[in-house]
Amino acid sequence: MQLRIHYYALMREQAGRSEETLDTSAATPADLYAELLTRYGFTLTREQLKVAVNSEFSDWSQPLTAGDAVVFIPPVAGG
Amino acid sequence: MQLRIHYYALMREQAGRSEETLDTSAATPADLYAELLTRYGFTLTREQLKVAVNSEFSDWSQPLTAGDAVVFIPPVAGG
Amino acid sequence: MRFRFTPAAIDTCAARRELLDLGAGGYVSFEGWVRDHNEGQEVMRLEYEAFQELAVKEGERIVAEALRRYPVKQALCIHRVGSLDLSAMAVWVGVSSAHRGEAFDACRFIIDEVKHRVPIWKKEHYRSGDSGWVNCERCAEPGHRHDPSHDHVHHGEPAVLAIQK
Amino acid sequence: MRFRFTPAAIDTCAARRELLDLGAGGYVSFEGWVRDHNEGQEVMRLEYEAFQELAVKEGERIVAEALRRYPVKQALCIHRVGSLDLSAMAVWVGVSSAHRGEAFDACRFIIDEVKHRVPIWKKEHYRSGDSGWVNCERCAEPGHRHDPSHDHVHHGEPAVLAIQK
Repeated sequence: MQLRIHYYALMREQAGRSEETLDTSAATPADLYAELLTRYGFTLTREQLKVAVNSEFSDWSQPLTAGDAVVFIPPVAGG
Repeated sequence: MQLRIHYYALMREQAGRSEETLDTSAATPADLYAELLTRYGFTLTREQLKVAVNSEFSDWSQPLTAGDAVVFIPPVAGG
Repeated sequence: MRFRFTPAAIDTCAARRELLDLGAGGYVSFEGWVRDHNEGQEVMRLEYEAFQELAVKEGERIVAEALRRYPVKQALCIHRVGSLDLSAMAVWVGVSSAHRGEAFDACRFIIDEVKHRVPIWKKEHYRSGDSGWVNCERCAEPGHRHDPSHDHVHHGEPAVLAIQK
Repeated sequence: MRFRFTPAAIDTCAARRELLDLGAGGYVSFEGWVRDHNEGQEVMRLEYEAFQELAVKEGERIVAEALRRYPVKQALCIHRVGSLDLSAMAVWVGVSSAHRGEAFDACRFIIDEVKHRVPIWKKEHYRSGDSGWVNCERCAEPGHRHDPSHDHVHHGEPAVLAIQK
Protein backbone atom coordinates (compact mmCIF):
# COMPACT_ATOMS: atom_id res chain seq x y z
CA MET A 1 0.00 0.00 0.00
CA GLN A 2 1.24 3.48 -0.87
CA LEU A 3 1.00 6.31 1.67
CA ARG A 4 2.00 9.96 1.46
CA ILE A 5 3.96 11.29 4.45
CA HIS A 6 4.65 14.98 5.20
CA TYR A 7 7.25 16.05 7.75
CA TYR A 8 7.38 19.33 9.66
CA ALA A 9 9.81 21.11 11.98
CA LEU A 10 12.10 18.82 14.01
CA MET A 11 10.80 15.72 12.23
CA ARG A 12 11.45 17.26 8.83
CA GLU A 13 15.02 17.92 9.85
CA GLN A 14 15.53 14.46 11.31
CA ALA A 15 13.94 12.73 8.29
CA GLY A 16 15.96 14.96 5.96
CA ARG A 17 12.91 15.52 3.76
CA SER A 18 9.58 17.32 3.88
CA GLU A 19 7.55 14.63 2.11
CA GLU A 20 7.73 11.20 0.59
CA THR A 21 5.55 8.48 -0.90
CA LEU A 22 6.11 5.18 0.89
CA ASP A 23 5.30 1.55 0.12
CA THR A 24 4.44 0.02 3.44
CA SER A 25 2.55 -2.78 5.13
CA ALA A 26 1.76 -0.58 8.17
CA ALA A 27 -1.94 -1.00 8.99
CA THR A 28 -2.22 1.96 11.37
CA PRO A 29 -0.40 5.25 12.13
CA ALA A 30 1.11 3.50 15.16
CA ASP A 31 2.63 0.79 12.95
CA LEU A 32 3.83 3.40 10.48
CA TYR A 33 5.56 5.45 13.17
CA ALA A 34 7.34 2.36 14.51
CA GLU A 35 8.63 1.67 10.99
CA LEU A 36 9.82 5.27 10.42
CA LEU A 37 11.36 5.53 13.90
CA THR A 38 13.68 2.67 12.97
CA ARG A 39 14.50 4.19 9.60
CA TYR A 40 15.16 7.82 10.65
CA GLY A 41 16.00 7.56 14.36
CA PHE A 42 13.46 10.21 15.41
CA THR A 43 14.14 11.47 18.93
CA LEU A 44 10.46 12.00 19.75
CA THR A 45 8.50 9.10 21.18
CA ARG A 46 5.02 8.36 19.91
CA GLU A 47 3.62 9.62 23.22
CA GLN A 48 4.98 13.09 22.41
CA LEU A 49 3.23 13.22 19.06
CA LYS A 50 -0.24 13.59 17.59
CA VAL A 51 -1.06 12.20 14.20
CA ALA A 52 -3.18 13.55 11.34
CA VAL A 53 -4.61 11.52 8.45
CA ASN A 54 -5.84 13.45 5.42
CA SER A 55 -5.49 16.78 7.28
CA GLU A 56 -7.60 15.79 10.29
CA PHE A 57 -6.48 14.66 13.73
CA SER A 58 -6.67 10.88 13.90
CA ASP A 59 -6.31 7.96 16.32
CA TRP A 60 -3.10 5.98 16.30
CA SER A 61 -5.15 2.83 15.72
CA GLN A 62 -7.29 4.07 12.82
CA PRO A 63 -6.84 1.69 9.83
CA LEU A 64 -4.91 3.31 6.98
CA THR A 65 -5.97 2.94 3.38
CA ALA A 66 -3.99 3.37 0.17
CA GLY A 67 -3.38 6.99 -0.76
CA ASP A 68 -3.83 8.36 2.78
CA ALA A 69 -1.72 11.41 3.66
CA VAL A 70 -0.15 11.05 7.11
CA VAL A 71 1.48 13.74 9.25
CA PHE A 72 3.15 13.17 12.62
CA ILE A 73 2.74 16.30 14.72
CA PRO A 74 5.48 17.20 17.20
CA PRO A 75 4.61 19.36 20.23
CA VAL A 76 3.33 22.66 18.90
CA ALA A 77 4.49 26.18 19.78
CA GLY A 78 2.44 28.81 18.00
CA GLY A 79 2.21 32.44 19.05
CA MET B 1 -13.76 83.37 53.20
CA GLN B 2 -13.48 83.12 49.43
CA LEU B 3 -13.52 79.71 47.71
CA ARG B 4 -13.25 78.75 44.06
CA ILE B 5 -15.79 76.15 42.87
CA HIS B 6 -15.64 74.25 39.58
CA TYR B 7 -18.63 72.32 38.23
CA TYR B 8 -18.58 69.39 35.84
CA ALA B 9 -21.13 67.34 33.87
CA LEU B 10 -24.60 67.13 35.48
CA MET B 11 -23.62 69.54 38.24
CA ARG B 12 -22.34 72.10 35.73
CA GLU B 13 -25.68 71.96 33.95
CA GLN B 14 -27.70 72.19 37.15
CA ALA B 15 -25.59 75.06 38.51
CA GLY B 16 -25.73 76.79 35.13
CA ARG B 17 -22.03 77.61 35.30
CA SER B 18 -18.69 75.88 35.15
CA GLU B 19 -16.98 77.90 37.87
CA GLU B 20 -17.50 80.64 40.40
CA THR B 21 -15.78 82.38 43.29
CA LEU B 22 -17.93 82.28 46.38
CA ASP B 23 -17.95 84.17 49.69
CA THR B 24 -18.99 81.61 52.26
CA SER B 25 -18.84 80.73 55.93
CA ALA B 26 -18.79 76.98 55.13
CA ALA B 27 -16.05 75.40 57.24
CA THR B 28 -15.93 72.06 55.37
CA PRO B 29 -16.88 70.61 51.96
CA ALA B 30 -19.95 69.08 53.67
CA ASP B 31 -21.13 72.53 54.82
CA LEU B 32 -20.40 73.97 51.39
CA TYR B 33 -22.41 71.30 49.59
CA ALA B 34 -25.39 71.85 51.91
CA GLU B 35 -25.25 75.56 51.05
CA LEU B 36 -25.03 74.97 47.28
CA LEU B 37 -27.71 72.26 47.32
CA THR B 38 -30.16 74.85 48.62
CA ARG B 39 -29.06 77.43 46.06
CA TYR B 40 -29.00 75.27 42.90
CA GLY B 41 -31.34 72.39 43.73
CA PHE B 42 -28.81 69.72 42.78
CA THR B 43 -30.48 66.32 42.32
CA LEU B 44 -27.47 64.37 43.58
CA THR B 45 -27.20 63.68 47.30
CA ARG B 46 -23.88 64.11 49.06
CA GLU B 47 -23.66 60.32 49.39
CA GLN B 48 -23.50 60.05 45.59
CA LEU B 49 -20.56 62.42 45.32
CA LYS B 50 -16.88 62.58 46.05
CA VAL B 51 -15.16 65.87 46.72
CA ALA B 52 -11.77 67.24 45.68
CA VAL B 53 -9.93 70.16 47.26
CA ASN B 54 -7.07 71.70 45.28
CA SER B 55 -7.19 68.85 42.74
CA GLU B 56 -6.89 66.02 45.25
CA PHE B 57 -9.59 63.77 46.67
CA SER B 58 -10.57 65.07 50.10
CA ASP B 59 -12.70 64.22 53.12
CA TRP B 60 -16.04 65.93 53.54
CA SER B 61 -14.93 67.10 56.98
CA GLN B 62 -11.54 68.53 56.02
CA PRO B 63 -11.39 72.20 57.14
CA LEU B 64 -11.40 74.59 54.16
CA THR B 65 -9.11 77.58 53.99
CA ALA B 66 -9.39 80.78 51.96
CA GLY B 67 -8.52 80.33 48.30
CA ASP B 68 -9.19 76.59 48.22
CA ALA B 69 -10.52 75.21 44.93
CA VAL B 70 -13.39 72.78 45.49
CA VAL B 71 -14.91 70.30 43.02
CA PHE B 72 -17.88 68.06 43.71
CA ILE B 73 -17.50 64.86 41.72
CA PRO B 74 -20.64 63.11 40.44
CA PRO B 75 -20.51 59.35 39.72
CA VAL B 76 -17.90 58.86 37.01
CA ALA B 77 -18.25 57.04 33.70
CA GLY B 78 -15.00 57.01 31.79
CA GLY B 79 -14.19 54.58 29.01
CA MET C 1 2.95 60.57 31.21
CA ARG C 2 1.32 57.16 31.27
CA PHE C 3 -2.21 58.56 31.37
CA ARG C 4 -3.31 61.42 29.16
CA PHE C 5 -6.23 63.08 27.42
CA THR C 6 -6.64 64.01 23.79
CA PRO C 7 -9.32 66.11 22.08
CA ALA C 8 -8.48 64.44 18.71
CA ALA C 9 -8.65 60.84 17.49
CA ILE C 10 -6.36 58.53 19.49
CA ASP C 11 -3.30 57.55 17.44
CA THR C 12 -2.97 53.91 18.49
CA CYS C 13 0.03 53.27 16.23
CA ALA C 14 2.07 56.00 17.92
CA ALA C 15 0.84 54.91 21.35
CA ARG C 16 1.77 51.28 20.66
CA ARG C 17 5.27 52.32 19.64
CA GLU C 18 5.79 53.76 23.13
CA LEU C 19 5.34 50.23 24.54
CA LEU C 20 7.84 48.41 22.31
CA ASP C 21 10.39 46.57 24.42
CA LEU C 22 12.85 43.93 23.21
CA GLY C 23 12.10 41.88 26.32
CA ALA C 24 8.35 41.89 25.69
CA GLY C 25 6.74 38.79 24.17
CA GLY C 26 3.13 39.83 24.60
CA TYR C 27 1.12 42.98 24.03
CA VAL C 28 -2.54 43.47 24.96
CA SER C 29 -4.61 46.50 24.07
CA PHE C 30 -8.15 47.54 24.89
CA GLU C 31 -10.24 50.06 22.98
CA GLY C 32 -13.56 51.45 24.18
CA TRP C 33 -15.83 52.23 21.21
CA VAL C 34 -19.02 54.33 21.13
CA ARG C 35 -21.84 51.80 20.92
CA ASP C 36 -25.14 52.41 19.13
CA HIS C 37 -27.28 51.53 22.16
CA ASN C 38 -27.40 51.65 25.96
CA GLU C 39 -30.23 50.64 28.27
CA GLY C 40 -32.57 50.12 25.34
CA GLN C 41 -32.00 53.62 23.92
CA GLU C 42 -30.50 54.24 20.49
CA VAL C 43 -27.37 56.32 20.95
CA MET C 44 -26.42 58.89 18.26
CA ARG C 45 -23.28 60.40 19.79
CA LEU C 46 -21.48 60.94 23.10
CA GLU C 47 -19.77 63.78 24.89
CA TYR C 48 -16.90 63.17 27.30
CA GLU C 49 -15.93 65.73 29.90
CA ALA C 50 -13.11 65.39 32.45
CA PHE C 51 -11.78 67.15 35.53
CA GLN C 52 -8.42 66.91 33.86
CA GLU C 53 -6.09 68.08 36.64
CA LEU C 54 -7.29 65.38 39.04
CA ALA C 55 -8.04 62.83 36.31
CA VAL C 56 -4.46 62.81 35.05
CA LYS C 57 -3.14 62.32 38.59
CA GLU C 58 -5.58 59.50 39.31
CA GLY C 59 -4.94 57.89 35.93
CA GLU C 60 -1.18 57.97 36.51
CA ARG C 61 -1.73 56.36 39.93
CA ILE C 62 -3.74 53.56 38.31
CA VAL C 63 -1.06 52.79 35.70
CA ALA C 64 1.65 52.92 38.41
CA GLU C 65 -0.42 50.49 40.51
CA ALA C 66 -0.72 48.13 37.52
CA LEU C 67 3.06 48.23 37.02
CA ARG C 68 3.55 47.39 40.72
CA ARG C 69 0.94 44.61 40.82
CA TYR C 70 1.82 42.82 37.59
CA PRO C 71 5.30 42.06 36.20
CA VAL C 72 4.74 43.95 32.95
CA LYS C 73 7.15 46.06 30.90
CA GLN C 74 5.19 49.15 29.83
CA ALA C 75 1.63 50.47 30.14
CA LEU C 76 -0.21 53.50 28.83
CA CYS C 77 -3.78 54.83 28.75
CA ILE C 78 -5.19 57.60 26.54
CA HIS C 79 -8.73 58.97 26.89
CA ARG C 80 -10.70 61.17 24.49
CA VAL C 81 -12.63 64.25 25.54
CA GLY C 82 -15.23 66.16 23.53
CA SER C 83 -17.92 64.97 21.13
CA LEU C 84 -17.67 61.43 19.72
CA ASP C 85 -19.64 59.78 16.93
CA LEU C 86 -20.68 56.12 16.78
CA SER C 87 -17.75 53.69 16.54
CA ALA C 88 -15.26 56.37 17.63
CA MET C 89 -12.60 55.29 20.10
CA ALA C 90 -13.21 56.77 23.55
CA VAL C 91 -10.31 55.18 25.39
CA TRP C 92 -7.24 53.10 24.64
CA VAL C 93 -5.11 51.02 27.01
CA GLY C 94 -1.94 49.18 26.00
CA VAL C 95 0.35 46.90 27.99
CA SER C 96 3.51 45.02 26.98
CA SER C 97 5.09 42.25 29.05
CA ALA C 98 7.38 39.23 28.85
CA HIS C 99 4.42 36.80 29.19
CA ARG C 100 0.89 37.25 28.00
CA GLY C 101 -1.03 36.42 31.19
CA GLU C 102 0.24 39.49 33.01
CA ALA C 103 -0.44 41.74 30.03
CA PHE C 104 -4.12 40.65 29.96
CA ASP C 105 -4.46 41.09 33.73
CA ALA C 106 -2.79 44.51 33.82
CA CYS C 107 -4.77 45.82 30.84
CA ARG C 108 -8.05 44.74 32.38
CA PHE C 109 -7.07 46.19 35.76
CA ILE C 110 -6.28 49.56 34.19
CA ILE C 111 -9.53 49.90 32.22
CA ASP C 112 -11.65 48.69 35.18
CA GLU C 113 -10.02 51.19 37.54
CA VAL C 114 -10.15 54.05 35.02
CA LYS C 115 -13.88 53.51 34.57
CA HIS C 116 -14.49 53.58 38.32
CA ARG C 117 -12.03 56.06 39.71
CA VAL C 118 -11.08 58.71 37.16
CA PRO C 119 -13.27 61.86 37.10
CA ILE C 120 -14.59 61.57 33.53
CA TRP C 121 -18.24 61.90 32.57
CA LYS C 122 -20.17 60.75 29.56
CA LYS C 123 -23.35 62.28 28.16
CA GLU C 124 -25.33 60.13 25.76
CA HIS C 125 -27.44 61.75 23.04
CA TYR C 126 -30.29 59.51 21.92
CA ARG C 127 -32.18 59.19 18.67
CA SER C 128 -35.30 60.18 20.63
CA GLY C 129 -33.79 63.63 21.22
CA ASP C 130 -33.24 62.94 24.94
CA SER C 131 -29.82 62.94 26.49
CA GLY C 132 -28.42 61.60 29.74
CA TRP C 133 -25.34 61.49 31.93
CA VAL C 134 -24.25 57.88 32.29
CA ASN C 135 -22.74 56.38 35.37
CA CYS C 136 -21.73 53.14 36.95
CA GLU C 137 -24.86 51.55 38.46
CA ARG C 138 -23.41 50.77 41.85
CA CYS C 139 -21.69 54.14 42.15
CA ALA C 140 -25.07 55.80 41.71
CA GLU C 141 -26.66 53.97 44.63
CA PRO C 142 -27.02 56.32 47.59
CA GLY C 143 -24.69 55.20 50.35
CA HIS C 144 -22.25 53.53 47.97
CA ARG C 145 -18.81 54.38 49.27
CA HIS C 146 -16.46 55.81 46.69
CA ASP C 147 -13.51 53.84 47.96
CA PRO C 148 -10.77 54.11 45.33
CA SER C 149 -9.83 50.48 45.99
CA HIS C 150 -13.30 49.02 45.41
CA ASP C 151 -13.18 46.47 42.69
CA HIS C 152 -16.73 45.95 41.58
CA VAL C 153 -17.24 44.72 38.09
CA HIS C 154 -19.85 45.98 35.67
CA HIS C 155 -22.47 43.50 34.61
CA GLY C 156 -24.84 44.57 31.90
CA GLU C 157 -25.39 48.14 30.87
CA PRO C 158 -24.37 51.22 32.78
CA ALA C 159 -27.23 53.15 34.34
CA VAL C 160 -28.27 56.60 33.23
CA LEU C 161 -28.00 59.16 36.00
CA ALA C 162 -30.44 61.73 34.73
CA ILE C 163 -32.44 61.79 31.51
CA GLN C 164 -32.97 65.22 29.97
CA LYS C 165 -35.80 65.91 27.56
CA MET D 1 -11.84 33.02 7.32
CA ARG D 2 -11.43 33.84 10.99
CA PHE D 3 -8.03 32.18 11.25
CA ARG D 4 -5.34 32.67 8.62
CA PHE D 5 -1.63 32.70 7.93
CA THR D 6 0.48 35.37 6.32
CA PRO D 7 4.09 35.27 5.13
CA ALA D 8 4.29 39.10 5.36
CA ALA D 9 3.93 41.55 8.27
CA ILE D 10 0.47 41.38 9.87
CA ASP D 11 -1.61 44.44 8.93
CA THR D 12 -3.36 45.06 12.24
CA CYS D 13 -5.22 48.14 10.97
CA ALA D 14 -6.90 46.17 8.20
CA ALA D 15 -7.58 43.25 10.56
CA ARG D 16 -9.12 45.55 13.16
CA ARG D 17 -11.45 47.04 10.54
CA GLU D 18 -12.92 43.57 9.98
CA LEU D 19 -14.09 43.60 13.60
CA LEU D 20 -15.86 46.97 13.58
CA ASP D 21 -19.48 46.59 14.70
CA LEU D 22 -21.85 49.39 15.67
CA GLY D 23 -23.06 47.27 18.58
CA ALA D 24 -19.55 46.76 19.95
CA GLY D 25 -18.42 48.85 22.91
CA GLY D 26 -15.17 47.04 23.61
CA TYR D 27 -12.29 45.73 21.55
CA VAL D 28 -9.37 43.67 22.87
CA SER D 29 -6.35 42.66 20.85
CA PHE D 30 -3.34 40.52 21.60
CA GLU D 31 -0.01 40.59 19.76
CA GLY D 32 2.76 38.05 20.23
CA TRP D 33 6.18 39.68 19.70
CA VAL D 34 9.55 38.01 19.17
CA ARG D 35 11.36 38.36 22.47
CA ASP D 36 15.13 38.73 22.82
CA HIS D 37 15.49 35.84 25.25
CA ASN D 38 14.08 32.44 26.19
CA GLU D 39 15.29 29.99 28.84
CA GLY D 40 18.37 32.11 29.49
CA GLN D 41 19.46 32.13 25.84
CA GLU D 42 19.77 35.30 23.78
CA VAL D 43 17.44 34.98 20.79
CA MET D 44 18.45 36.59 17.46
CA ARG D 45 15.52 35.55 15.24
CA LEU D 46 12.75 32.97 14.90
CA GLU D 47 11.34 30.75 12.18
CA TYR D 48 7.69 29.70 12.16
CA GLU D 49 6.50 26.70 10.20
CA ALA D 50 2.90 25.43 10.03
CA PHE D 51 0.98 22.43 8.76
CA GLN D 52 -1.33 24.94 7.15
CA GLU D 53 -4.16 22.72 5.90
CA LEU D 54 -4.86 21.36 9.38
CA ALA D 55 -3.81 24.52 11.21
CA VAL D 56 -6.40 26.65 9.42
CA LYS D 57 -9.16 24.14 10.24
CA GLU D 58 -8.13 23.93 13.90
CA GLY D 59 -7.74 27.71 14.15
CA GLU D 60 -11.21 28.24 12.68
CA ARG D 61 -12.61 25.74 15.20
CA ILE D 62 -10.98 27.68 18.05
CA VAL D 63 -12.46 31.01 16.94
CA ALA D 64 -15.86 29.38 16.43
CA GLU D 65 -15.64 27.93 19.96
CA ALA D 66 -14.80 31.38 21.35
CA LEU D 67 -17.84 32.85 19.57
CA ARG D 68 -20.04 30.10 21.07
CA ARG D 69 -18.61 30.36 24.61
CA TYR D 70 -18.55 34.14 24.95
CA PRO D 71 -21.20 36.64 23.81
CA VAL D 72 -18.83 38.57 21.55
CA LYS D 73 -19.46 40.20 18.17
CA GLN D 74 -16.45 39.37 16.01
CA ALA D 75 -13.13 37.56 16.41
CA LEU D 76 -10.13 36.98 14.18
CA CYS D 77 -6.64 35.49 14.46
CA ILE D 78 -3.72 35.93 12.04
CA HIS D 79 -0.41 34.07 12.39
CA ARG D 80 2.91 34.74 10.65
CA VAL D 81 5.02 32.04 9.03
CA GLY D 82 8.64 32.31 7.89
CA SER D 83 11.62 34.11 9.40
CA LEU D 84 10.97 36.82 12.03
CA ASP D 85 13.38 39.33 13.55
CA LEU D 86 13.30 40.59 17.13
CA SER D 87 10.17 42.63 18.00
CA ALA D 88 8.33 41.32 14.92
CA MET D 89 4.70 40.35 15.42
CA ALA D 90 4.23 36.58 15.28
CA VAL D 91 0.50 36.43 15.97
CA TRP D 92 -2.44 38.79 16.31
CA VAL D 93 -5.85 38.16 17.89
CA GLY D 94 -8.70 40.69 17.90
CA VAL D 95 -12.15 40.50 19.49
CA SER D 96 -15.00 43.02 19.56
CA SER D 97 -18.01 42.75 21.87
CA ALA D 98 -20.76 44.77 23.50
CA HIS D 99 -19.07 44.58 26.91
CA ARG D 100 -15.38 44.44 27.66
CA GLY D 101 -15.26 41.45 30.02
CA GLU D 102 -16.23 39.00 27.31
CA ALA D 103 -13.77 40.52 24.84
CA PHE D 104 -10.88 39.97 27.29
CA ASP D 105 -12.00 36.40 28.03
CA ALA D 106 -12.52 35.45 24.39
CA CYS D 107 -9.20 36.97 23.27
CA ARG D 108 -7.31 35.11 25.97
CA PHE D 109 -9.14 31.86 25.19
CA ILE D 110 -8.20 32.12 21.52
CA ILE D 111 -4.49 32.78 22.04
CA ASP D 112 -4.22 30.07 24.73
CA GLU D 113 -5.89 27.48 22.50
CA VAL D 114 -3.93 28.51 19.40
CA LYS D 115 -0.66 28.05 21.27
CA HIS D 116 -1.66 24.58 22.45
CA ARG D 117 -3.67 23.08 19.62
CA VAL D 118 -2.69 24.55 16.27
CA PRO D 119 0.13 22.73 14.41
CA ILE D 120 2.65 25.58 14.27
CA TRP D 121 6.31 25.22 15.23
CA LYS D 122 8.90 27.76 16.22
CA LYS D 123 12.65 27.47 15.82
CA GLU D 124 14.76 29.86 17.87
CA HIS D 125 18.16 30.97 16.61
CA TYR D 126 20.46 32.01 19.45
CA ARG D 127 23.36 34.43 19.65
CA SER D 128 25.53 31.42 20.59
CA GLY D 129 24.96 29.99 17.12
CA ASP D 130 22.76 27.17 18.45
CA SER D 131 19.15 26.80 17.47
CA GLY D 132 16.23 24.89 18.90
CA TRP D 133 12.62 23.91 18.31
CA VAL D 134 10.51 25.32 21.11
CA ASN D 135 7.51 23.67 22.62
CA CYS D 136 5.09 23.85 25.46
CA GLU D 137 6.74 22.25 28.51
CA ARG D 138 3.90 19.98 29.47
CA CYS D 139 3.24 18.89 25.92
CA ALA D 140 6.84 17.65 25.71
CA GLU D 141 6.50 15.37 28.73
CA PRO D 142 6.29 11.75 27.61
CA GLY D 143 2.83 10.42 28.34
CA HIS D 144 1.19 13.87 28.18
CA ARG D 145 -2.08 13.33 26.35
CA HIS D 146 -2.69 15.72 23.48
CA ASP D 147 -6.32 16.18 24.30
CA PRO D 148 -7.53 19.17 22.25
CA SER D 149 -9.67 20.30 25.21
CA HIS D 150 -6.85 20.37 27.77
CA ASP D 151 -6.59 23.77 29.30
CA HIS D 152 -3.20 23.96 30.92
CA VAL D 153 -1.69 27.37 31.30
CA HIS D 154 1.92 28.27 30.65
CA HIS D 155 3.91 29.46 33.59
CA GLY D 156 7.39 30.73 32.91
CA GLU D 157 9.31 30.09 29.75
CA PRO D 158 8.52 27.50 27.12
CA ALA D 159 10.91 24.57 27.01
CA VAL D 160 13.24 23.87 24.13
CA LEU D 161 12.58 20.51 22.51
CA ALA D 162 15.96 19.91 20.91
CA ILE D 163 19.03 22.12 20.85
CA GLN D 164 21.10 21.95 17.68
CA LYS D 165 24.74 23.00 17.60
